Amino acid sequence: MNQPDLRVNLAGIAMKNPVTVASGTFGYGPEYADLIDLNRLGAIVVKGVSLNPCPGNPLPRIHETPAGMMNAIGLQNPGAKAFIKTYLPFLANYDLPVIVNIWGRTIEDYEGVAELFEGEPGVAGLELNVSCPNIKEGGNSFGTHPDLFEQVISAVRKKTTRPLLVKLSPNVPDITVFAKTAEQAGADGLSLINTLPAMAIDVETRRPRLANVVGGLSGPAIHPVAVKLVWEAARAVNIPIVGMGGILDPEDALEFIIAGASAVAVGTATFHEPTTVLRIIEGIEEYLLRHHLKSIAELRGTLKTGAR
Amino acid sequence: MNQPDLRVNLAGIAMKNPVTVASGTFGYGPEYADLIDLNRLGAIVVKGVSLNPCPGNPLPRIHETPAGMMNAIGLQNPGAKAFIKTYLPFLANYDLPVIVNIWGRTIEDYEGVAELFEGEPGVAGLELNVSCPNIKEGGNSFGTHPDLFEQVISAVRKKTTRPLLVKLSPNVPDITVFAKTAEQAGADGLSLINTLPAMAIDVETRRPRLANVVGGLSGPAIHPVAVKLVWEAARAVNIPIVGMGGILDPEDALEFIIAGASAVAVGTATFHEPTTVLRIIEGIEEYLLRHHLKSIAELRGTLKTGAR
Amino acid sequence: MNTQLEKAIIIKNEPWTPEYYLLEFSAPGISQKAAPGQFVHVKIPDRRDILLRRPFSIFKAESGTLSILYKSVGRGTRHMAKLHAGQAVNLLGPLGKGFPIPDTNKKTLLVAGGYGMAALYLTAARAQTPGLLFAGGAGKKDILCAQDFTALGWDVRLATEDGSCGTHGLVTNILDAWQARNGKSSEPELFACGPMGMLKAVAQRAKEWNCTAWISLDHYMACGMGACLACVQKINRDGEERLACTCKEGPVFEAREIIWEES
Amino acid sequence: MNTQLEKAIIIKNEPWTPEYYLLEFSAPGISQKAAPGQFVHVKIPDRRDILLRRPFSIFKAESGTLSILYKSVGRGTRHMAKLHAGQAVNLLGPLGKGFPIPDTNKKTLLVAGGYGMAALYLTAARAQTPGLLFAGGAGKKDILCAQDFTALGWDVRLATEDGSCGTHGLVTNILDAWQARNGKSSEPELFACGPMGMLKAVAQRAKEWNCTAWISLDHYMACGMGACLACVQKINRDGEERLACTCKEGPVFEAREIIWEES
Ligand SMILES: Cc1cc2nc3c(=O)[nH]c(=O)nc-3n(C[C@H](O)[C@H](O)[C@H](O)COP(=O)(O)OP(=O)(O)OC[C@H]3O[C@@H](n4cnc5c(N)ncnc54)[C@H](O)[C@@H]3O)c2cc1C
Ligand SMILES: Cc1cc2nc3c(=O)[nH]c(=O)nc-3n(C[C@H](O)[C@H](O)[C@H](O)COP(=O)(O)OP(=O)(O)OC[C@H]3O[C@@H](n4cnc5c(N)ncnc54)[C@H](O)[C@@H]3O)c2cc1C
Ligand SMILES: Cc1cc2nc3c(=O)[nH]c(=O)nc-3n(C[C@H](O)[C@H](O)[C@H](O)COP(=O)(O)O)c2cc1C
Ligand SMILES: Cc1cc2nc3c(=O)[nH]c(=O)nc-3n(C[C@H](O)[C@H](O)[C@H](O)COP(=O)(O)O)c2cc1C
Ligand code: FES
Ligand code: FES
Repeated sequence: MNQPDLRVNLAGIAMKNPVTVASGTFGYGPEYADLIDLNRLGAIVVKGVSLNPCPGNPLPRIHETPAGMMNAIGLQNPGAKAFIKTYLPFLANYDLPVIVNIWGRTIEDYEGVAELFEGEPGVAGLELNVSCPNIKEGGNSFGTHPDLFEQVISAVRKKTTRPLLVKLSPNVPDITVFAKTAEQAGADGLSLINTLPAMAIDVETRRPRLANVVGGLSGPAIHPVAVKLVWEAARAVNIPIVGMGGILDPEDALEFIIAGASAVAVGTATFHEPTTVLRIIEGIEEYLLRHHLKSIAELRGTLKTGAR
Repeated sequence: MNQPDLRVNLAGIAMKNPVTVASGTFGYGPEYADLIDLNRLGAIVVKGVSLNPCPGNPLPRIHETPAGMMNAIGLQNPGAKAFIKTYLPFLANYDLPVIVNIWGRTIEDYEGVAELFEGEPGVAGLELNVSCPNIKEGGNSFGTHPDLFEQVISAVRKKTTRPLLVKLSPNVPDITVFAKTAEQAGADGLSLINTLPAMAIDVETRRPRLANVVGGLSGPAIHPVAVKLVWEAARAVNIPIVGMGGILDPEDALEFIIAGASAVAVGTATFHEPTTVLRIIEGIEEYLLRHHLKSIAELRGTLKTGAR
Repeated sequence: MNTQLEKAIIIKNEPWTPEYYLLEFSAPGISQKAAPGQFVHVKIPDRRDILLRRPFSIFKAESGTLSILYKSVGRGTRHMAKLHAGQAVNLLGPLGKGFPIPDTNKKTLLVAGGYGMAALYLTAARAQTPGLLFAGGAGKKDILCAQDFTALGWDVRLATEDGSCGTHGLVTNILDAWQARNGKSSEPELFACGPMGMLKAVAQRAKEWNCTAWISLDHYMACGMGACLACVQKINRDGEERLACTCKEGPVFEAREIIWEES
Repeated sequence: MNTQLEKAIIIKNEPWTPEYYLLEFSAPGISQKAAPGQFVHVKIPDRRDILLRRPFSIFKAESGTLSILYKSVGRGTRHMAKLHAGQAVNLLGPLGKGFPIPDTNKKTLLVAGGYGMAALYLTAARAQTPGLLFAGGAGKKDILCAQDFTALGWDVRLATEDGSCGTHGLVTNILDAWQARNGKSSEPELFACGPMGMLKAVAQRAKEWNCTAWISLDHYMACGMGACLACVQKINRDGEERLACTCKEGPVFEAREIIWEES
């Protein structure tokens, strides 16, 4: 039988398959390059980059939870210029669309970093991480306040011609409000979900497990939450969606696609098993073959919710 | 050494220890009474009761997830009158405060069920489940819309003299807004968290795992989310809090207490191991002894967040 | 009620057919109380990510030993297949209302598919007089324990869809054939456990033949104790339509009571 | 880089001291490449709720066999203690930059606490000339493998806080004593692995004695590959202050480079 067509055009980013990696879990490219052939990925989403270097949070930065983990890395990164100098040339060696996850603490920060990447041919698209507090607006998160959310997307949209994905925060009562706002503000696609706000305490010392007190929960524990949000968002907008949150097995990725995602990203599972992303690609292909589907597009958004 | 004092006065409800059960996971009392001595519980919170009987959702109603489960029971219950007739006399045989979890689809529903329990001496308190859509207001959930939320609490407050706990939905960007609103509207205490909205798909059939499509995620998977919300709520209000969500081990319960909860409720873990609630009580006592704490009050809200 | 929690020790856990495993426990408490058609709720040991217990019909229960026949189908049963003798497993049971004692004035007909043969074994073992077992499946591999019934002196009739064993066809075909030949001479009482399609077909027969059929239902369960309402079945009992917990009032219901969902 | 994923087969998993276990694998790939002070990142088998791998220093590595000494302290290591010979365990390694080859112009002094003795063994085994091992702990049970060093011809000096073995006191006391007596005659080179307090004390000595100390740090890790930034340590290298991944640029750093956090 013919191999199914795994290709996806994600908001203008040509992916050879629908599988990428979640920002912050795969570094900037070189980290896993000796274990995993990067040419096999549909795309790479690099760790969040900001205009200026950022030292991140004090240690401990991670804590394991049942079927999940919490992190409060604090978006440590070398800054956009160092990223461009150190990592873009490395990534240029691969046949691999590079999606740069960007963030800031003010709208100007976001604009600045988006602008910097305009001149970089090695960048296929931008992913806007809006789960940061706006330090000018009293620390309200860009990702959970509709006004700030709209403003930051509109601002960045004016500064970039690249495909622009907006990464949604799961921490809202109605994801469709944010999905639609992003679409209207000019987003070319959505990524979801980011981590769930969480906390853990060492009861012996009565101290938080993370130096930052609060962190983001990821991993299989949150997968059912992510599937629900992807399904709701996919029905609310006409732009493509990258589904992520807790993918460990191919079935987890397929759930996102059936719920309406065009692509998926593997995050925390890479720490468990670095080859997960490859196993997901293979598993999706095997599934399409077994179900006689000619392309991934034939599977997308085909959830049957009618009477049983 | 002396036994530590485990007693808690929860908004006027005298509990012999800080451990109760989460609504919907322990039935109405008789179900587990042959396996567990109900007299050992700090209180019982019964399955949600509405003014009229409710048939609940079609099957399947549950689905297991990594370190968690989803349910969409649909609040099946025999109605308040049948509950009063069948279960209150049974519960009267025990030295056990009975907290009745109530819900409705309109404000009038809520008022009606609260009023019904006014005449019942066997009821120690009410727990208001606000995670239901208001059918009159276009299906907006009482629990995530501040206005509806305030209205339903104020309305019920007028109808009941009993200690009134309000059970918060986790699905909001800022729990302190709802915690404070509840306090101002007359709540005597808060319960949190309810389940996280979630969804799962059978990729072979491409059907939702639950007939209701969407369900609520519970179990250890959500514990770190719950701890964060309890901690935030506890610092925002002066009324006591019942912490719940994913308790499996005594440490999980202790985290809630250190984060500021006055009591805790064991939910999904009862399905895994029916005696969990007893093991939690014993574990808390053992911890207090080991840490030379004379009472549970000495532990409450003692999280140390200062420099390490 | 005599449900208890018991720390059972595995005596044996081994392949029984190409697809099923026999798991034998030392469980003096539960095995002594077990009645035909009841089940145990098994906590998957060492796997705290697998929160829910798994329900399995009690196959045999005698002199302190309890056994189940299970098929490895998902993450819980796959893990069960790795357990070995000497390990402790926490059981909750016996649970549910099983099959009644067969009416000696009637002809006892057991109808089984899949694990149904295990679920019906104790009914046969404890019946006063042997009856007939009609068992079916897709193929030979689905016939679990015909020899155990034969050893009890029961008349075992088999049917497989691929014809690899017994009559070629559905188990209801051979049941119908029996009825056509013997239905007039003796009133049957049916006891059925198996896939939903088979159960519905048996209930249909009971209606047509105007006889009693006891049907064991298989719904997803969380608590097993009637507390969570995961497993309800709409029934009509004493003229009242209501939802009954399969785990507590079932898994066995009289066919007439069951209000089947359309599907 | 020569890090690989390897399906290692357990040869042996048995108590080594009252608190530590020896876990020996057949792992031809990683064992061949392993250098002193490197570690492996162990996937806990059969426990998908335990997502993160666990880092353990490589104890011995020869002829295809790799071993670690681990203490059962939490849910991962508790599960490891249940593994048995023949089981497969996925290892990621060898990871990190370990200890350099001891400078033969200096006196090689190893300083160990807890699992530090395991982490330092290969340094001793592969050193050109034997040096001294100073090992300490709360009590005798914390002295892991003195005999392995003695067998290599190393001079082993022990100290325990309860005096149950060796000198009564801290390991730094016996180190100081040595230095007071021999510090003038030969320049020491220190290699240390153990609890944070001990490491800081050793770094302090290195500063006072103006000698080189190689310090192996123990931070929580997720990826082990320099990708997640969970494990960073602030260092000053070549005049530049920056955050280095302990898993990749460490776990071993020169004491002078390390910028210790206040605590
Ligand atoms: C009263 C009763 C008696 C049973 N007796 C037997 C028996 O004797 N032998 C046997 O092989 N099987 C029996 N089953 C079915 C058995 O419970 C399931 O095959 C088993 O739970 C599957 O678990 P899993 O983890 O491998 O599958 P998964 O699909 O991973 O399970 C996920 C969840 O779905 C539930 N589930 C999946 N399939 C079923 C099913 N068919 N019925 C109920 N719940 C299910 C599981 O319990 C679990 O909660 C019985 C079921 C019931 C309700
Ligand atoms: C480079 C390195 C080498 C090590 N070598 C050894 C060794 O040879 N022998 C040995 O017994 N131990 C060693 N450790 C410590 C060992 O990794 C931890 O004891 C182990 O991870 C605890 O796992 P757990 O699941 O039992 O504990 P849990 O407390 O349940 O673990 C929860 C999480 O915290 C992490 N964690 C807990 N304690 C530590 C710790 N001390 N250091 C780092 N992470 C921790 C775990 O890895 C896991 O992610 C080493 C640590 C590092 C960083
Ligand atoms: C260690 C770690 C670091 C992360 N860093 C970022 C980041 O820099 N930017 C971002 O948008 N998301 C970041 N995330 C979130 C992930 O990209 C992803 O949205 C989330 O982890 C859910 O997917 P998962 O469950 O598969 O890990 C990070 C997650 C982890 C675990
Ligand atoms: C099967 C099931 C039924 C529930 N029914 C109710 C209910 O009727 N009313 C309510 O307020 N919460 C209900 N809940 C939510 C629980 O009370 C609790 O808030 C939630 O499960 C989190 O706790 P846990 O993780 O310990 O289960 C139900 C939960 C489950 C699993
Ligand atoms: S399984 Fe909980 S009520 Fe039947
Ligand atoms: S553990 Fe991930 S960077 Fe070191």
